[in-house]
Amino acid sequence: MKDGIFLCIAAVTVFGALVTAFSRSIINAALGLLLALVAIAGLYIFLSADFVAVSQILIYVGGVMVLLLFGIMLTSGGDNIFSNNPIMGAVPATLITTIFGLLGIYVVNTSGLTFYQGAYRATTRDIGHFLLREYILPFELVSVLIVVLIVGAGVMLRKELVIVRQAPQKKEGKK
Amino acid sequence: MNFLFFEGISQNPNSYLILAIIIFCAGIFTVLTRKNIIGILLGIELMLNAGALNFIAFSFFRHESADYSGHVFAIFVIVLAAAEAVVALAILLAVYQQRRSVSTDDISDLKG
Amino acid sequence: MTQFIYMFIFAVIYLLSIAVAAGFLTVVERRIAGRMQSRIGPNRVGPQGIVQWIADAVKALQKEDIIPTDAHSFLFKIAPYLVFMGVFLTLVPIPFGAYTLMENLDTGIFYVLAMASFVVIGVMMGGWASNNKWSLLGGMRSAAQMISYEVPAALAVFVVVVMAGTLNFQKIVFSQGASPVDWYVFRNPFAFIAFNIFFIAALAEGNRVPFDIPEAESELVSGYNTEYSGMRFLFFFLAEWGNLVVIGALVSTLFFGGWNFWFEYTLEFSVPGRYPIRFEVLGFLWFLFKVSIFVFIIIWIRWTLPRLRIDQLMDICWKYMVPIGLFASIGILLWMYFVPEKSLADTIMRYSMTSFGGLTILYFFYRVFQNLRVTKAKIYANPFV
Amino acid sequence: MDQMANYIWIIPAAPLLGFMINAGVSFFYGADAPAGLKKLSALLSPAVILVSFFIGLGIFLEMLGHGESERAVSQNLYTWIKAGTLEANATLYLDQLSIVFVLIITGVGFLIHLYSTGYMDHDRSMIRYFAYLNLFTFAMLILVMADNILLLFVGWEGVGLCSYLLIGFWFAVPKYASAGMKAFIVNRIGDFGFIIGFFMLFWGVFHYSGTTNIAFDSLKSVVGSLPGWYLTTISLLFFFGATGKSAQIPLYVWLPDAMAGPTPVSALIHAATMVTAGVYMIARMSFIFIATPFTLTVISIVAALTAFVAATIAITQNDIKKVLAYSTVSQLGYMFLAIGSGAFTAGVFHVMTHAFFKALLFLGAGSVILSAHHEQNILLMGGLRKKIPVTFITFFIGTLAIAGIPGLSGFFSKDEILWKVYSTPNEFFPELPLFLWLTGLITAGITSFYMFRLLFLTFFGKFRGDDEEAYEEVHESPLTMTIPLMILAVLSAVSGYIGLPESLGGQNLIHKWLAPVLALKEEPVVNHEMESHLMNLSILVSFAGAFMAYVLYILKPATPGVIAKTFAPIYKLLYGKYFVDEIYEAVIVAPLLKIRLMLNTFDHKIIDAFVNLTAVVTKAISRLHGIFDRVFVDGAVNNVATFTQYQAGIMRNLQNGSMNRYLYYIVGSFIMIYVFIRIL
Repeated sequence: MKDGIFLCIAAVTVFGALVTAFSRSIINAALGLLLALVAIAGLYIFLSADFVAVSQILIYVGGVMVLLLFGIMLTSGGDNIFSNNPIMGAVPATLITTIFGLLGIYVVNTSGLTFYQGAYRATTRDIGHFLLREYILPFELVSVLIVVLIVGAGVMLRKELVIVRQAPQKKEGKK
Repeated sequence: MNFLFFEGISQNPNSYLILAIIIFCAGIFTVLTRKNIIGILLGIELMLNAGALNFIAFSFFRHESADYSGHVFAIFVIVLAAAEAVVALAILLAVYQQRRSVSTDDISDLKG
Repeated sequence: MTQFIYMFIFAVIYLLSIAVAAGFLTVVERRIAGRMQSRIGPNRVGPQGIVQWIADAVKALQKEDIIPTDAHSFLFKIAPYLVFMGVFLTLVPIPFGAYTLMENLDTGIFYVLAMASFVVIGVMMGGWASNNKWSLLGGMRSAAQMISYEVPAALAVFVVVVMAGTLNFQKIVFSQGASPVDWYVFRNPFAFIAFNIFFIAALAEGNRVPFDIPEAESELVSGYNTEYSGMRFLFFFLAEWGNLVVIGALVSTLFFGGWNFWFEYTLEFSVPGRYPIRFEVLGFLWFLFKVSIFVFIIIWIRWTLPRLRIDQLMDICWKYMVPIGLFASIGILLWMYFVPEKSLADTIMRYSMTSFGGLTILYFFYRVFQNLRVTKAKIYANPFV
Repeated sequence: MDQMANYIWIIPAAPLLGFMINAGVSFFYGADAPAGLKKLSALLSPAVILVSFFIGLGIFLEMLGHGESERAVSQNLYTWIKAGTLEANATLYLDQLSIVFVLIITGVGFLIHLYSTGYMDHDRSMIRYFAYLNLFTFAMLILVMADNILLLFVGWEGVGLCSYLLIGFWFAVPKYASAGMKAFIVNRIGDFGFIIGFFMLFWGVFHYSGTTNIAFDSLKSVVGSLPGWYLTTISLLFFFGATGKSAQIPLYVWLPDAMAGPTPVSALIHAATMVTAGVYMIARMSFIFIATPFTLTVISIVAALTAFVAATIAITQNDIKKVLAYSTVSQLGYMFLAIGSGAFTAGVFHVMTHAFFKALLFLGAGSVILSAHHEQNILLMGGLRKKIPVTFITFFIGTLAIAGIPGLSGFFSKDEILWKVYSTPNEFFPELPLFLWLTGLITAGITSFYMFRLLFLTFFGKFRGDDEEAYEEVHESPLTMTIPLMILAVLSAVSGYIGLPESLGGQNLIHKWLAPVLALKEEPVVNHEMESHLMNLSILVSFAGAFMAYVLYILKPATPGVIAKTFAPIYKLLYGKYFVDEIYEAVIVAPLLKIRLMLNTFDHKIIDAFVNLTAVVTKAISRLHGIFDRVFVDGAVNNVATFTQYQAGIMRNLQNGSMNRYLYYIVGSFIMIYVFIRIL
């Protein structure tokens, strides 16, 4: 049963990832990504990481995906939204991706790491302790980063800073 | 080939690692083939998630007792991914306001 | 395997009850609206029109399922389910009694906040997929509004989490007591501020008046659900009124003691068999009572206050509620540090705030009856007309 | 140390302060200063001089209380120049010689400042005038108080500058302005000798004794190690400098022209103080001059000639100030006569008495000029004694003093000089003292004659002006002008008694006061009987001169014209001032101008040709360079650029601006790194 559910979720993940990779429509790609992200959150639950799973949904679905959808909607005019995500150079990309995948599988097979049987554990409290004890410095740095981010994003999108450049006129043939 | 290392697929670390590789490869393919910058961003998100999945998997399988460093790293990855998405989209919108395009072909002024 | 079957059965029961509750609430709201506007409201179908909602549902199911031309059909179809899913999933960890809950999640309230984001996606998708500029605007506004108001809501929740020391709903309920003195809302001023912020933010997140900008009829026809009809519209509908229940349940659980009813419960009662079934029933009813009070208040607000403008909405969020929320979350830390529980200051503060709250309610009723006396108006308090 | 000696610095500082304030006001307001500021300036400028005078007087009184060798005081202000081992300090130094000059400068200076407040009352640029006057006082004080020869030179040049500024004070009149320039240029000629002199002195002192200290005290002790010929050269050059400043032959020509300035300036600068700077300088460096008998002989001859020539010119002059100017030159000749005989004390004594009576005469002349509405020709005056009695009396006393009438100061100092000249033997020409004495005696007679001529023509007889109205309007000067006259008259009358010669039973106080600091020749000859005889002779000569003047200008006023006609060539020679200016014009100036033209031609023809040739050659060379540049250097540079561009063309493919390409690079290199690390 568990394996079955796992396989379903894994299949959904792979399906979402493949949609992201191969869809010609940017909005479908984004939806594929959304599917993959939610499914990965499900995988996290298999790995006893419910807090991370919830974080994943909160941040990716509630934040990043909304932002990406905003971005798509703001930058895609009219009808071409379904076909403005062209795929080019598929052959070399496939080649490189295949090489990378084979390499990864090779590494997984030859890693020689020892693994233990994992078990479900309540994690929230312990993650809090880790964050505020061992990883307090990166934690604070992330907060600084986010402040910088807020300010930076705000400054970047201020109207008066944006210089609207005239679209280059197509030159008529010289007579 | 020790693909099925432990009993049960859901309890086998390699299944998670292989899944992560697949997601990562999908991400690489997306990144390499897209001309739309948002498409590239989507690929990057996929790759980051593959990495986070690896972190969680190793945290689950590599320790006899509880150790949540992997979780913490996964959270950092998620947060940084969000940050990166925000900055990237801000830049993207600024570029779009200037050039009315988000294709990498049109944003190639920086030539050697 | 049996575990999953049980889970499935529970899920179906939840789904049905939320549908029934939401449908029933539509009738209730229309009745209340009628009373407030000096009219009767639906009263034909069934006694006092109480099964009106069934008639509506049947009508909606029979309608033609229209998908506009040039709409992105897949997204158009999936959007209402996403919205409904977002609302329905939030019910999973909310405890209606000591046992009456789906899953006692360790990440409880955090999970609820996360699931709410599906609503955002769904609303956006629906608005965008309709290929209608009003819908698109509604969806955009809705997304912006919901994401913005998640911040003060999270800050208010932070206050409660700090006081309880856990994210788990059951533990939050246990750490409060049955009597109003033990409720978090009357524990200290910061929690009271947090309650207000959370309530307002929840209204905004649920797109309720005065924050129903995304579906403002006079501006956007009907917002993101303009193009929807029939069954799909019903899902948006269900989600909206289910959201009322969720808001009421969250507020009751977080700030008003949840299902704790007169008795001092401890964690030991949570062991199966140690807990009498009558307590469970009484607690459930008590919880429902609290929820219906808040639902009534929300409906009341809807028919009382005018709608805000979009810029006012954002101003309220970012210029007032977020700073106040930050103030409250820092203040609660200091309070927890300097005023230990059961200390004299803590006790005095609890009792004084509780009595202040009670006196406020009493004063409200006094003013109501005073006004009635002065204006010599008749009160039609009988709901069964 | 004494109390007052700490305040030496105030003596020059006070006039400097006055100068700064006046100059600031003048600079700010120009010629349009408000009347209040003018009054303030007229109050301030004499006051600062008075301060200096009182400080000097205090120091003098303190000096009196000390022994002969302990009277010198000095104050080091700061190190002025420090170059290698040479060190020139700005040190103020006061000894018996300096204090006499300080008192003359500040005392007479104060009176003249006071007089100026009346004399310049109506001038627009009065504040500027006082600024110059204060600056002059400052420079003069620096000159006499200098501790070393360099600082002395600062004062020396400073007074020259002020003299120039004041002669040309009314610079709007071209004649006056050119007179100022003439004074300056002639002085520069003298200064040239002076500069070479003290460069040689430095070098010589350093070369022969190794000393680099240039203070006078130090020089005095090392001068003996210099060879005689070298020292003689130096002293001749110094004397040449002194002839410029003190108006001796051949450089006296500027002094009569200097009368273009305001009359008080003539009194202060060109009679009382600045022109005696040469005397002071030689007296200060008497230790050099006393060691060079040849120079002393030259000085004697030049001085005697100057005295005689100037006196003869003065006979025929009609301008009241010109007469006094030539008289000044003549009297300066007397002073140098004394120096030439090694009688420095007598020279300084005459400086002092001359300062009093010549200042008196000039101021009196100024008073007359002012009274007579700026008329300076004595032939157009006459009979003024009734109109301006105070001026007349004081002028009369001054005339008596300069003429050598017994009992007045001029008599004593002049007779002292004549006796010293007579009694001092000369090493080169044994008869020279006698001739010098005779010249001096005759000059004394002439002096008496022309001074009384001036007096009679001005104050006696009838008014010879154009109309009676002008005569009626003649009036006495204000008190600010007459009080200085009266004070100076008293001083002219009595100051001689501090140098009362021993032959008359006096103490000769001034000699005793100065002797310790001045190098003197061997012990003076004491022969009171001979001295008395000579004195009687000189009295006789003076009275003779005065009588002749009385006869010619009071009794028979027509006679001078007859005499002039009879001896017309001589008269013309004298009236034309021996045509010295014309000779200078012909001998020096005209050749100089011709040389200038020649040099100009030389410049245009020869030097320019050289320059042009150089240019042509340079052009040709640069052509060659250009070809080399274009072919080889540019070729190399261009080849480097082409090569770089070629390489860049290959490398730029790495950066073609396409994001996808970059991503390929990233992933590809990642794979390669991984392969290298994990597999290889």
